[in-house]
Amino acid sequence: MIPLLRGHPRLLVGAGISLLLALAGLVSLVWTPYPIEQVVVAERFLGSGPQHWLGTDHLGRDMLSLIMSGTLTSFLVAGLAAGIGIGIGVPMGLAAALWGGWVEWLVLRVSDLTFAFPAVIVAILIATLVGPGESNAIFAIGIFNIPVFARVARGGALTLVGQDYVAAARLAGRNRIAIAWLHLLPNIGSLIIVQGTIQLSLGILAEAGLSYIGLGTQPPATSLGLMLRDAQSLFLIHPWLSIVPGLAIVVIVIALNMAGDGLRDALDPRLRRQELGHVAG
Amino acid sequence: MTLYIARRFLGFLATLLIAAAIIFVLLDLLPGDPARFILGINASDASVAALRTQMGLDAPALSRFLSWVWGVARGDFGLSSTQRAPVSELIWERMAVTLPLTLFAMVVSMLVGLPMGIIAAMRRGKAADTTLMVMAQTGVAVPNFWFGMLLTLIFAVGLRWLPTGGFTPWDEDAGAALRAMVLPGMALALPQAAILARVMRTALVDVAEQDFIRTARAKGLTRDQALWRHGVRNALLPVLTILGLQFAFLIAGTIIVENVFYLPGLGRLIFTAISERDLVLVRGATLVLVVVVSATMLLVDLGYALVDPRLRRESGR
Amino acid sequence: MTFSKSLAMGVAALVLSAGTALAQSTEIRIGVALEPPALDPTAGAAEAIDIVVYQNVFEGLTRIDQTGAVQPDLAESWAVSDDGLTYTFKLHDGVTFHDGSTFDADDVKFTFDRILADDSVNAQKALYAPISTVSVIDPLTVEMTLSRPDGLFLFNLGRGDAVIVAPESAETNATQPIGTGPFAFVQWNRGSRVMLERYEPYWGEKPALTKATYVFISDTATMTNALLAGDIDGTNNFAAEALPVFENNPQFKVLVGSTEGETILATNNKKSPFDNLKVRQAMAHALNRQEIIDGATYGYGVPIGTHFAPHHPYYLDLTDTYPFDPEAAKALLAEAGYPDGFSATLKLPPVAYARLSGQIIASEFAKVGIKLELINMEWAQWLEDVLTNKDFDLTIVSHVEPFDIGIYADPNYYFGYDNPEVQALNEQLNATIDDAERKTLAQKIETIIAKDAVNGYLFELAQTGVWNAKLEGMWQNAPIEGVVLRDIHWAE
Amino acid sequence: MSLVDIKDLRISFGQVPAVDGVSLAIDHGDRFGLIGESGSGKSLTALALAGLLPEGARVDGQILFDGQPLPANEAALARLRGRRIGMVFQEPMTALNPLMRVGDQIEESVALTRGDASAGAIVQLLQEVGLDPSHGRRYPHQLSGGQRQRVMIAIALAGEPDLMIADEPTSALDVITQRTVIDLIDTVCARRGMTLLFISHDIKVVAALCDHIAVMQQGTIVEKGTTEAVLNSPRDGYTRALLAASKIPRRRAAVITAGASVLDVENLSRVYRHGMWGRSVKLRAVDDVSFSLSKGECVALVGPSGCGKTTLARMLVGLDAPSSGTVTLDGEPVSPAKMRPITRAKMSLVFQDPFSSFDPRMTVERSVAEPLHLLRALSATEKAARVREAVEAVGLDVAVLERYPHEFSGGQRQRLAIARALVTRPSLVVLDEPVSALDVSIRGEVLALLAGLQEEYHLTYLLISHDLDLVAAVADRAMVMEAGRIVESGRPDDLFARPRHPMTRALADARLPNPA
Repeated sequence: MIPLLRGHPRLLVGAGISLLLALAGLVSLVWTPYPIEQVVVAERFLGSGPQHWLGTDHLGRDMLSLIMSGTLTSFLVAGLAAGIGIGIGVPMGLAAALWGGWVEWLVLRVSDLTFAFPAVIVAILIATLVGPGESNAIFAIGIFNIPVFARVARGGALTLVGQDYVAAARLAGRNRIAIAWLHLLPNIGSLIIVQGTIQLSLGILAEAGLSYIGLGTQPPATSLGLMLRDAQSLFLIHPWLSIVPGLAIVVIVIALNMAGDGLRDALDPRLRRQELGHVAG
Repeated sequence: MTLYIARRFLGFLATLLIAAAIIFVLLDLLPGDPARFILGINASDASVAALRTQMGLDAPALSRFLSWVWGVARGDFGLSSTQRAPVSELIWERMAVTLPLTLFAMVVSMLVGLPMGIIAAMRRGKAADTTLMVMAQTGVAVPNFWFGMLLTLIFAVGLRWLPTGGFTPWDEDAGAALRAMVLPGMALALPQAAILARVMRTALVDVAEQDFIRTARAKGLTRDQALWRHGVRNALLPVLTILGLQFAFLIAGTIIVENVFYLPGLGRLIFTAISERDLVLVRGATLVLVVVVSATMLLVDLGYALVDPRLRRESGR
Repeated sequence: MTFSKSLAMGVAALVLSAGTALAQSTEIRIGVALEPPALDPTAGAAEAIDIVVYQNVFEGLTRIDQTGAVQPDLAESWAVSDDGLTYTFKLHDGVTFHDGSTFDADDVKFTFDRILADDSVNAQKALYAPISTVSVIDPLTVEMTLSRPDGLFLFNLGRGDAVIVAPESAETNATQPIGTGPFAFVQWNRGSRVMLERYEPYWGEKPALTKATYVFISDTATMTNALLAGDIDGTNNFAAEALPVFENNPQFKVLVGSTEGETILATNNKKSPFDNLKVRQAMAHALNRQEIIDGATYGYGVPIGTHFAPHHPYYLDLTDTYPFDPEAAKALLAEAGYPDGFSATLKLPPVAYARLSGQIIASEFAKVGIKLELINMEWAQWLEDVLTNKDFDLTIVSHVEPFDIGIYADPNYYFGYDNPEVQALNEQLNATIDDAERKTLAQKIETIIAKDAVNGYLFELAQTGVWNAKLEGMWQNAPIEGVVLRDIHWAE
Repeated sequence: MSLVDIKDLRISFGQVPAVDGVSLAIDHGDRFGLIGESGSGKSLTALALAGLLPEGARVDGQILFDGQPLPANEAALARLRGRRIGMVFQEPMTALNPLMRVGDQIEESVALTRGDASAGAIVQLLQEVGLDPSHGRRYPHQLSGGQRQRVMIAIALAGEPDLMIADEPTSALDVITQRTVIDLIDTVCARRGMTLLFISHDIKVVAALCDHIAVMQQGTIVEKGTTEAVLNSPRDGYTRALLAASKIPRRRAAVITAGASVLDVENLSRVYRHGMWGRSVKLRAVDDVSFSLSKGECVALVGPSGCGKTTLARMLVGLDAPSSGTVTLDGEPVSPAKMRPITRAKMSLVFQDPFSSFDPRMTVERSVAEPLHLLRALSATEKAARVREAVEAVGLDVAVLERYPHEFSGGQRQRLAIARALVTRPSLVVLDEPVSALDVSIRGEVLALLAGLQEEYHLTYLLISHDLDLVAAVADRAMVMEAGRIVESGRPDDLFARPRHPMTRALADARLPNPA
């Protein structure tokens, strides 16, 4: 991996910041400066100071702890949603590329269907079925990720299905599933990772959107989106309360996108050369 | 070509039918009884039951689904239980806000995003490229309800150029209605413009390496002329697919922006209708939304075939 | 704090310098958080309906004034028989509905027959159950006989649920409200606004305003901007957390008043461990009312010790029955057999005061060992779980119906309190007319339900209105649901 | 004073010099050939002359065009390119704008140089390059490779250039189209008296067209001179090796054990259907083909591109299912669906493009061992032994097994492909254009390897190729295919000496004379 990083500053910076923030989130599982459920109304709206580096929120909770655990929830929601997208979308895409015909027609219709249901509508429907919460946001955003990964996987696989080594594998008696697992998946892996970082950043924004209309993470848990919503009405009185989570979201999303772009450049040349192949001369 | 259209249209209809079934089943499972919601805390169980039968909520599910679908085919979405008005009328009222808003946002995002992408690609690696792409990166990263708030504070509260929100119907005062579109439209357009700029740039950079660009330069065109005359049109193909997806993002985004600018849009209609358990209204509105998004994607696919002659003759996938 | 203060001032200054748009002297635009599902107050319980139409579009035989007292309205005067069972109402002459049809005794009979019918969808049907007959003596006289004396009868006739409707327009009132009030309905752009205009041939004293528009804005930050930008002239109930923006702003005036909303930590008395009195007493000791008020409503709200509105003459201050004392709470829990506490669920409806106080209470209870799991719900789901199925441990809700202590006499009401002594006292209270006697009875009930700690009595929901400084005539308190436009006018 | 005068040209990317001190001069009306293998820098030199080098290339030395140095600013350089130089590139499939009608692309070139873009000019250009005016309305994807290359030439001629640069214009075409395009360039340059710079890795093509030749190796010119001088008395060692490699050694006639037929094909055909129910168009890719191969034989399948030889090959190895007819190997049926692994292990296919026949993410060992998946009976150690044996049989060191495909040259990869084909010890090996993607110098080694393996393991080869010299040298028997049917078969020397079927005659006529 190291040569990969050296050549691409954007990847280094992007991945670095994202990992750092994700780490801060993970730490919050074990330790946060103050427990986030601890409400001390008397100490609310404190500016940044020795005890509370980032001050306190409208319920007196420590902002730094909230940001840490909020970052964790945002990453968790976006990560699992991307996981759903990959887990279901990629096999669909590969099946579409390998079997073609009505399988492909079905996969395309299913992805049209999932696109047609904007994530927010799905979130609203599920929220009323199961009740709002992280799991609801994960599921709603996850559904929206499925067609994205299906398209990427199908696109990538289509260019590879025509390659001779796939024909050679069929000649060696490999069935379609073995070919998908042994030959197609490893070769579209980098495409999936790059798309993964992008969907991760979109997932964090989507979670913020869902929290804004009250369907994402629910108190006492917190997420960056929820913090932003709670602070929105106090914008003119305590702007600090919405600037901190807002900036956190912007920094994470930019970092993830930079990591995604850097990864695409780092992996792309190798991907492009072997993909096209070229005749001597 | 007709084969291509026929296959895609068939797919479109199939998607709608399945979508209708999913919407119906999902909503039927919703907990919470619409009648209880209307009559509130102290109403007696008897009057709640009376209202339920009045609204026909006790008939078997399948017959309700079939009658609903048959009604929708005839344009009759049924009567909204909470608002006693035909659902189609309610939806049309709200569509008069959501559709123009989404189109306004699409146009703005194209006018801003595409040129940004083209210039960045033309000046690849130079200062203009990096600055534009940094702007695009931040544009994507800012949550649109936060950006909406900022826009309101500056242009509505501060400078008083535009209203903070609300909507006067088109027939009453088209000027005011248009002004009510500007800020929400901008808030919606920003992230989409940023995405468009990035996609356009990548597409144009890829196209610039194609052989036919080198042929164009060999004909006597400079690098920029070759890119402009031959590159841009070819780069529009991948951009076109993103436009189809963006419409789905935009429709979803409007629900959030409608809250920030208190617009009577389709999204909020669905949102309030669900919390009031107005199943008939939710079903109709969600289906309309699904139809609009699918129709756009169908149009984009057909547009794709129009732009790319290679798809025209064979039966495309 | 300094940075934020200056920002708020800065924005306010901006507003000043931009010069307030010259508000039309006889028009008003009022911001409201919730849009009504429909506009017929006799066929729906939502408070949002009354806010738009009560005493503006529709009128009842009597009406409730700013102090909560009963005033004559369509009924000019009335006579009550000695046994309190027969009421004869003298109706105003020359009154017309907005569609021009005349108002007379037949309309009154139609209205109450409709409320009492079997298939009636009136939300408060139970309140009017005592009415046995409604008979038309002559076009301007109506006689009603009760099955039993009812101390609140005249008050209940003044509620939104009992406004007089005409047979011709009753069915379409939900979308085309036709009443006798000073303002006629113009149009309703769903999701956006409702427009009313002055009804010129109004029988009573003509209001100052000629045009009133209710604008529906659910987001607090947006409401703040709309007020600052002058897109709306005021709002009857503004989120407390954002008040500082307007408190020291000469452009605006903040009206702080009380409502009939007793905010309680409703406890499921039929479910263990809440059926154990000691557990309920422990919980009462664990509640720090002042911290909840500061945190949830930013200090606006009056602590209450029982289920009664403080501004009401019958109110008894019982807040010190179980003062805030975590140690006592722990001791009581130990006595009750829960030395290391227990865990329970707290179901919260989608309103700010409930969601915020829920988090504060969870934190307070955690200190005495009671571990609460917060479950946030939509209204419809809350109604079904808590109201219909009684499937809950604890919940937080504000009962905004006026004078509703009677719910503690109903054993199958959602918090499941069954005390024969209270049921008897309540029976007696309803049957007495004499004010002094009613006061002592009411206070007896208040004391018992306080001692029994049936629910955690938190605070009386305050009403914090924000209006343009030049507006006058708005109600300070909210003894009944509604925003009455009758007395509102621009200062100059 | 020469038209083109390049003095000490140096082109480098970063520190790596791709062209290192090239000097050459081309006089007016001269036909100059530039020969070299891939990576020799010949294309870069041409691109530098036209100012079309990719970004990031550092150029030193001097290029004079008609006595003047190439203008620095882009606009002036573009005008010069348009008016004075015409270029034709190698890959016809991607050289034209897919979204524009070819007529419009020609018109753009005419308008740029002569100002008026009259319809007549375009029709005249189309006819000059042997295309029908109606082709002008078509899109690139509606034309064959050969037709597209003609459009490219029309575009190059539009500006009536003084110099025509042709960079490998025919290497992507099949032999018949190749010959027609070469003849076209020859007549056009003669008629217009244009100077020609022709770049190729194929000596026969350059010899047929050019008066002067320069040979490039690793970025430098190793030999320059008239065509006769360079071909008949090459001074430089590399040139001599190149010339020797282009003559394919004749193989000894195979000893055929009579009667034992390995593969039997009866009335095989494959039909593709286009369009919806009613108006479907039937395309008969393979039309009622029957033949059989006996053990140890090397049979060639020859024909122009699009004649169905690859479709036939895929059916023979059971990759595609035939519409009708049967294929049997040693008596066992062959078809993608019902075919026992043992039968499949008895045959294998070597692909044309060495770069796309190996999974980049798999080590050489796993790729070569993959066909052993068919022989479940073998134990792991037996399989490992087989893999080593196969790799050594193709003359490679066992150490290659741990490395990845992208670390090998084209020639080495083709050897590994052959090793993979042998690992299951098949009786029939189908070779689909095995050497056409390789540099001339390596072709000889690979062919020699194939011949050796055939003898050692009594393999039967079915060789698919459009290179008649290769077929004549290597194959015992050749079958000529046209539009899905086998039109003629027999010993290659007899076929090409006395062709009976018009297609065989066309193939024979398209052969370029062997230099010296």
